[in-house]
Amino acid sequence: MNLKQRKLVTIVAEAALEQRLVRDLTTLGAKGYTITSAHGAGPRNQRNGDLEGGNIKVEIVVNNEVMGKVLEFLETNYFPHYACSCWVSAVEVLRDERY
Amino acid sequence: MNLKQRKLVTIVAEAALEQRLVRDLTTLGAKGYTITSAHGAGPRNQRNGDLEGGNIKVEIVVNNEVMGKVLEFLETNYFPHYACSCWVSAVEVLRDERY
Amino acid sequence: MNLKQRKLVTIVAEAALEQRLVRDLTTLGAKGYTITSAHGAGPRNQRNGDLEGGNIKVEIVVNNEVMGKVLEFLETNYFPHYACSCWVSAVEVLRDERY
Amino acid sequence: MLWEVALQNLTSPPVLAFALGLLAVLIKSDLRLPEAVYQALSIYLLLGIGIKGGVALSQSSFDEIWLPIIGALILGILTPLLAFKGLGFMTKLDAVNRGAVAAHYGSTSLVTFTAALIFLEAQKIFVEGYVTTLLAILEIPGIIVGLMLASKGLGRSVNWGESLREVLTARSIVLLAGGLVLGVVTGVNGYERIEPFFGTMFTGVLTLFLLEMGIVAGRRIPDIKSAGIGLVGFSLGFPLLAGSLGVLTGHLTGMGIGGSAVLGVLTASASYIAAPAAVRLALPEASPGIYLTASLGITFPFNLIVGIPLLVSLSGLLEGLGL
Amino acid sequence: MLWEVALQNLTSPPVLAFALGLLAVLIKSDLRLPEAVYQALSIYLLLGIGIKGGVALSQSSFDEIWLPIIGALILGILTPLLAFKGLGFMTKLDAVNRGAVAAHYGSTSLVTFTAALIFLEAQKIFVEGYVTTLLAILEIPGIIVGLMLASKGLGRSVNWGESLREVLTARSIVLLAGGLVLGVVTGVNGYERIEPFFGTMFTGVLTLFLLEMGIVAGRRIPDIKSAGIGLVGFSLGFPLLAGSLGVLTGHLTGMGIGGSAVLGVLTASASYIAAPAAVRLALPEASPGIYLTASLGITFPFNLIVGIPLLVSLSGLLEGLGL
Amino acid sequence: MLWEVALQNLTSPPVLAFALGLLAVLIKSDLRLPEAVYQALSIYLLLGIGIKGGVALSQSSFDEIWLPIIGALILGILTPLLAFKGLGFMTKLDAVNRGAVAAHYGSTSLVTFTAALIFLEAQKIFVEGYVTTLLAILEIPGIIVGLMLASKGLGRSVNWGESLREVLTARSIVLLAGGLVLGVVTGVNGYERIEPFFGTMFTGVLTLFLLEMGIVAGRRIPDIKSAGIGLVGFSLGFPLLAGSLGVLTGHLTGMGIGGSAVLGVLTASASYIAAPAAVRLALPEASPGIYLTASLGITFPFNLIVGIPLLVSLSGLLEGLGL
Ligand SMILES: Nc1ncnc2c1ncn2[C@@H]1O[C@H](COP(=O)(O)O)[C@@H](O)[C@H]1O
Ligand SMILES: Nc1ncnc2c1ncn2[C@@H]1O[C@H](COP(=O)(O)O)[C@@H](O)[C@H]1O
Ligand SMILES: Nc1ncnc2c1ncn2[C@@H]1O[C@H](COP(=O)(O)O)[C@@H](O)[C@H]1O
Ligand code: NA
Ligand code: NA
Ligand code: NA
Repeated sequence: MNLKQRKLVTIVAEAALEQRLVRDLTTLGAKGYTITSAHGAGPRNQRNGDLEGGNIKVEIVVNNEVMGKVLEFLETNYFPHYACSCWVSAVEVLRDERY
Repeated sequence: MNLKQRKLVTIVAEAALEQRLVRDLTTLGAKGYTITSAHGAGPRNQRNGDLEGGNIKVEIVVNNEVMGKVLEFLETNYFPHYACSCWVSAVEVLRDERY
Repeated sequence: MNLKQRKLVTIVAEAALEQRLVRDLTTLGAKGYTITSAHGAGPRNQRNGDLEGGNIKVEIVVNNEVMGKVLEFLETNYFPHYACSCWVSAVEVLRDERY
Repeated sequence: MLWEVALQNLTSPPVLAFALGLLAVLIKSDLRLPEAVYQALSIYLLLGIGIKGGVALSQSSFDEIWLPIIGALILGILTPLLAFKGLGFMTKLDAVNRGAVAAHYGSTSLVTFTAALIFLEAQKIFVEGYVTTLLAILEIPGIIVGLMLASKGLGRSVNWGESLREVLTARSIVLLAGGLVLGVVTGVNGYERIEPFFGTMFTGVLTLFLLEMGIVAGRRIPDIKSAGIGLVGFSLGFPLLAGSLGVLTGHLTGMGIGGSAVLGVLTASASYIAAPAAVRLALPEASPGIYLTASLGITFPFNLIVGIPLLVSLSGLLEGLGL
Repeated sequence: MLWEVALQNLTSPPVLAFALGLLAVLIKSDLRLPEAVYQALSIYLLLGIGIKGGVALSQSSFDEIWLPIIGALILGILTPLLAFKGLGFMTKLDAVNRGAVAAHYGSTSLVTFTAALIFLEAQKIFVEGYVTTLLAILEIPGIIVGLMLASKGLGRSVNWGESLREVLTARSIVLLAGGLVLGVVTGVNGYERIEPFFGTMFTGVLTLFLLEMGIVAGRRIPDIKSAGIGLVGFSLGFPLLAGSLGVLTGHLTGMGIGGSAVLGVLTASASYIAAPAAVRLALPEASPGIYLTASLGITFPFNLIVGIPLLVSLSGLLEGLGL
Repeated sequence: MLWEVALQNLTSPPVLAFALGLLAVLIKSDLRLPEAVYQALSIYLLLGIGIKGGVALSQSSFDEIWLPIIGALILGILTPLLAFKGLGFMTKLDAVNRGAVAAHYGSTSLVTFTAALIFLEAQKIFVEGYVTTLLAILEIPGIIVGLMLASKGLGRSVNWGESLREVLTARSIVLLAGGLVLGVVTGVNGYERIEPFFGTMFTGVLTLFLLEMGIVAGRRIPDIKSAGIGLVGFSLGFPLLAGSLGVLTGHLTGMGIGGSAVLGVLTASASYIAAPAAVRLALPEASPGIYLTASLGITFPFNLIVGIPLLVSLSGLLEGLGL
């Protein structure tokens, strides 16, 4: 089997941000994304979510370059203002041209 | 603590495939699976999902052998026809006899 | 970019345990958690879930020490009695003071 | 006559929807109500039943209800004790599992109760409004007695405070008891405004709910085989025994045909919402494969189809005897 | 007169809600019904339509329905064959995709059917109760014929057993057929209790559902451009052709203005619930971008707005001709 | 008399359900409506209110509504300005947070509005049908004014085009405005068919919704302590001030007791659906812990229980004064 290395970036954020986040991630080079509804709490925990649909968990499988851009972008545009968590892990994929 | 190495295979596919996918994965040797509802987009993005429940995200923790079989099976039977993403990561478990 | 190593602990358990599990994880030192609704099956598969909301998937990003405590705690208090799966993977985070 | 009555029950939309759900499982259809909708329907049913009971209660005098309430309390303690004993005779289950099952039969099933009300209404038999109060009263003691019986078989000590808190603050109890108080406070006038939603729609919503219950019960069928003949016998026989006791108690405490029949059905029915949740949390050592199969897989459909018409007939009979 | 009728259709709440849904997509609003609610509404609609049809069927005599049933069966086989041929003329699609589209037009659209019923009711035109039976009958054969036509273009053999099982146990079929049986068994008396829920609420719930359908259809609009002029022409022309055939069949098999018009609408309408699910599973090689765009993106709104009033008028005309 | 009226409000099912929700949080119950159901209920309420308003509007003449509309527009701009100033006096909040709060009080609360309608209906006080138009008109300007006030305190420039688009295409606005248009177009005749769903069911559905609102508001209670006495004072005092202004405006623009009272309630109420969503996106620097606690945790229950009966009484008083 011919598995290739990629990064899985997981972003948990307020559901109201969905449209924006998807637009931004796509612009930054993510070729796809998967979203699930979630709820939770964190150290900041100053949220609006109760009324507007809790959190979303966005997962993107990307290469290192896009990962770098995404993290940088989040650091500037999301982390300071929004309830937002993010972590990265190493994954392997077949069909690497898709990711 | 006695942690053992396993693989986490994540499959995102059209929700209509749930019954089939579960059956196939079980047959191939997965001892369990966890499913969450999801939606998303990808490079193929030629989907039916709007009407029939979006995507599902299926996660299975398996050993290397089962992982190999699952990936091969997906490559033959799912990737060519269905909106379907898949990635693999390394995980550790207690109670390895369960996975 | 300044990425730090953390552990992502994923716990799949009966939905009825949500309140308890969140309380326990927080007590053990998790600074945050993310929960999604899930369903599934496993080798034990002796569940109540049909009527009371299926499973939940709880994800916590923690340091090694908290991970150790959480796994130990699960081993004593959850694994023997409840339908409950758990796996751990390595992740990287920015803003490590949050996790 | 009894046959006619039973047939009318069998061909009512809720019972037929239950059968449709069973069938859907048998033919391996992927039909399922979404989890969120199932939750919403139970909230609707619990709150609605509670409110209607409260409104009826606000119309009742203390004189007529104190005896039935005491009767219900006694039944709530007696039923799980009887079930625990009965299981000792009929099955080889250990004390923990016997206690768990007893908790279920000591508590009640909202849907069975509702089906009985609809059945009696179709028969044009009057039912005392305060029966919902009895439902609420019977909901909890049985669970606690069952847990206590089970705890004797445990090798560990039980955190009773925590368990009690969990039982008393469970969704179903809050909705039922809260609805009761809401109904009492708002009274007939306030209820009028929400009657179209909580009253007129009720049977229709219940039909949808029973479709899902049929699916859930259907998934339990494979477990019945492994349950053992003793447990199956218990799940069929105990409802009739306990139910008769309930009907008798109803008549002895001054209730009419309808009210006594409902008290019988309440006693006969086994919980599958409040009790499983409580037992699962407080008594994880007990096997859901046992208590859910008995209460939901066997007793629930049995009562829906056989138990209700039988207990109504018995109630008529006892009334005829001048009780 | 036709214009008046069309206007009344256009300004009915369900059609307006559909337009609102389209608009919401156009202005890029994030409005969407949650998935679980969409599922619940379709379950409600399918079961409700089934039950009502069953109740009406229980009032019909075999004499009046056997001819229309045979007519429907013939239409169910003929329509996909015609569609397959027509697509061969009008588009460059391969056999697999033509078969897939044919499966959709061979089957029917529940919501279009319902909109027609509501339209006719508003026009105070009598509709034979057993038309829902015809809906149920027309649901499946067209899909199977379509799949068979497509399979000729496949390089692989098809697992017919599995595919048939999936078609027959699909949620929508179980609910529709199950509802029919439930309605027949429970009859007018049983239905009375659930009429407020499944009957009185119906148009309101449909309005909400069509809001979502508008959103879903709206998201298909970009695909229409890439569909090609041939497919667009087919999606607009075929419903009128097949619909006229359906109206004619209705009159020839002895149905009145209303029933014939409904049969016409059924034939004209293309499935977007049962057929896509079946085709997706049995025929993954076919492109949803083609069959869903045609059936849901073009034919569905076209029928809702133009097809229904036109076919009703045609039915009136044919009746006038003494057919 | 005022007391009697207040009591009737307090014992109405929706208000009691709100209290039950609060209580459920206090006793740490896990009761919660599923997210999807909460969404569905708000869609139902928004669309239903919109449609009913539209139908009523289609019955109104331009002569009677142009003055109230201008009055509402003025209130929509004035209220957030007043709130911004008032917060400057009473709290130590920075301009960003003051602007955010002002946006909430400048906009309106659908549920408070609805509760007022139900209250007035129970009092048999006539309400002009076009008040829903006023609701829709008051929904947006206040948010924009609030955002503009806040932007002066920001260290960055604001993307106004994007923000405006987000405000105007938000779910709640699309449903409310879309519903209004739908109602106007379909008129009394079309509405008749969906009245059982959107009309008769309304109070019942609202009761369920307020149960959830009680839970959500209850979870805000801990935040009230940290809000500071100034903010609490504002959240209690401002609704009365702004509400009185609204009632006065109503009478001055020619509305009756009912309509003026509703305009007062609209002005008194603070948004917790449209405004938070908009503010969160356009003004992430503002703290939801401040604006949601004020609008949802304090002002909402205050209006529900105290504000509505008070403003209705005031309106009666002003009418008595010949205004
Ligand atoms: N340590 C963590 N592990 C998993 N999820 C987290 C963690 N911290 C925060 N989250 C998620 O991120 C969301 C935002 O966190 P916060 O910005 O701290 O409110 C929370 O609601 C959680 O869902
Ligand atoms: N790069 C990606 N990262 C995360 N999820 C993806 C990615 N690409 C595709 N997906 C998911 O896989 C599904 C199928 O992709 P596709 O076959 O390209 O339509 C999409 O709907 C997404 O949910
Ligand atoms: N190998 C596995 N991979 C993924 N999820 C699993 C696995 N085994 C069990 N699970 C999840 O854990 C839950 C509890 O498992 P069990 O205790 O075996 O009933 C199941 O319902 C699944 O959701
Ligand atoms: Na009982
Ligand atoms: Na057709
Ligand atoms: Na206001």
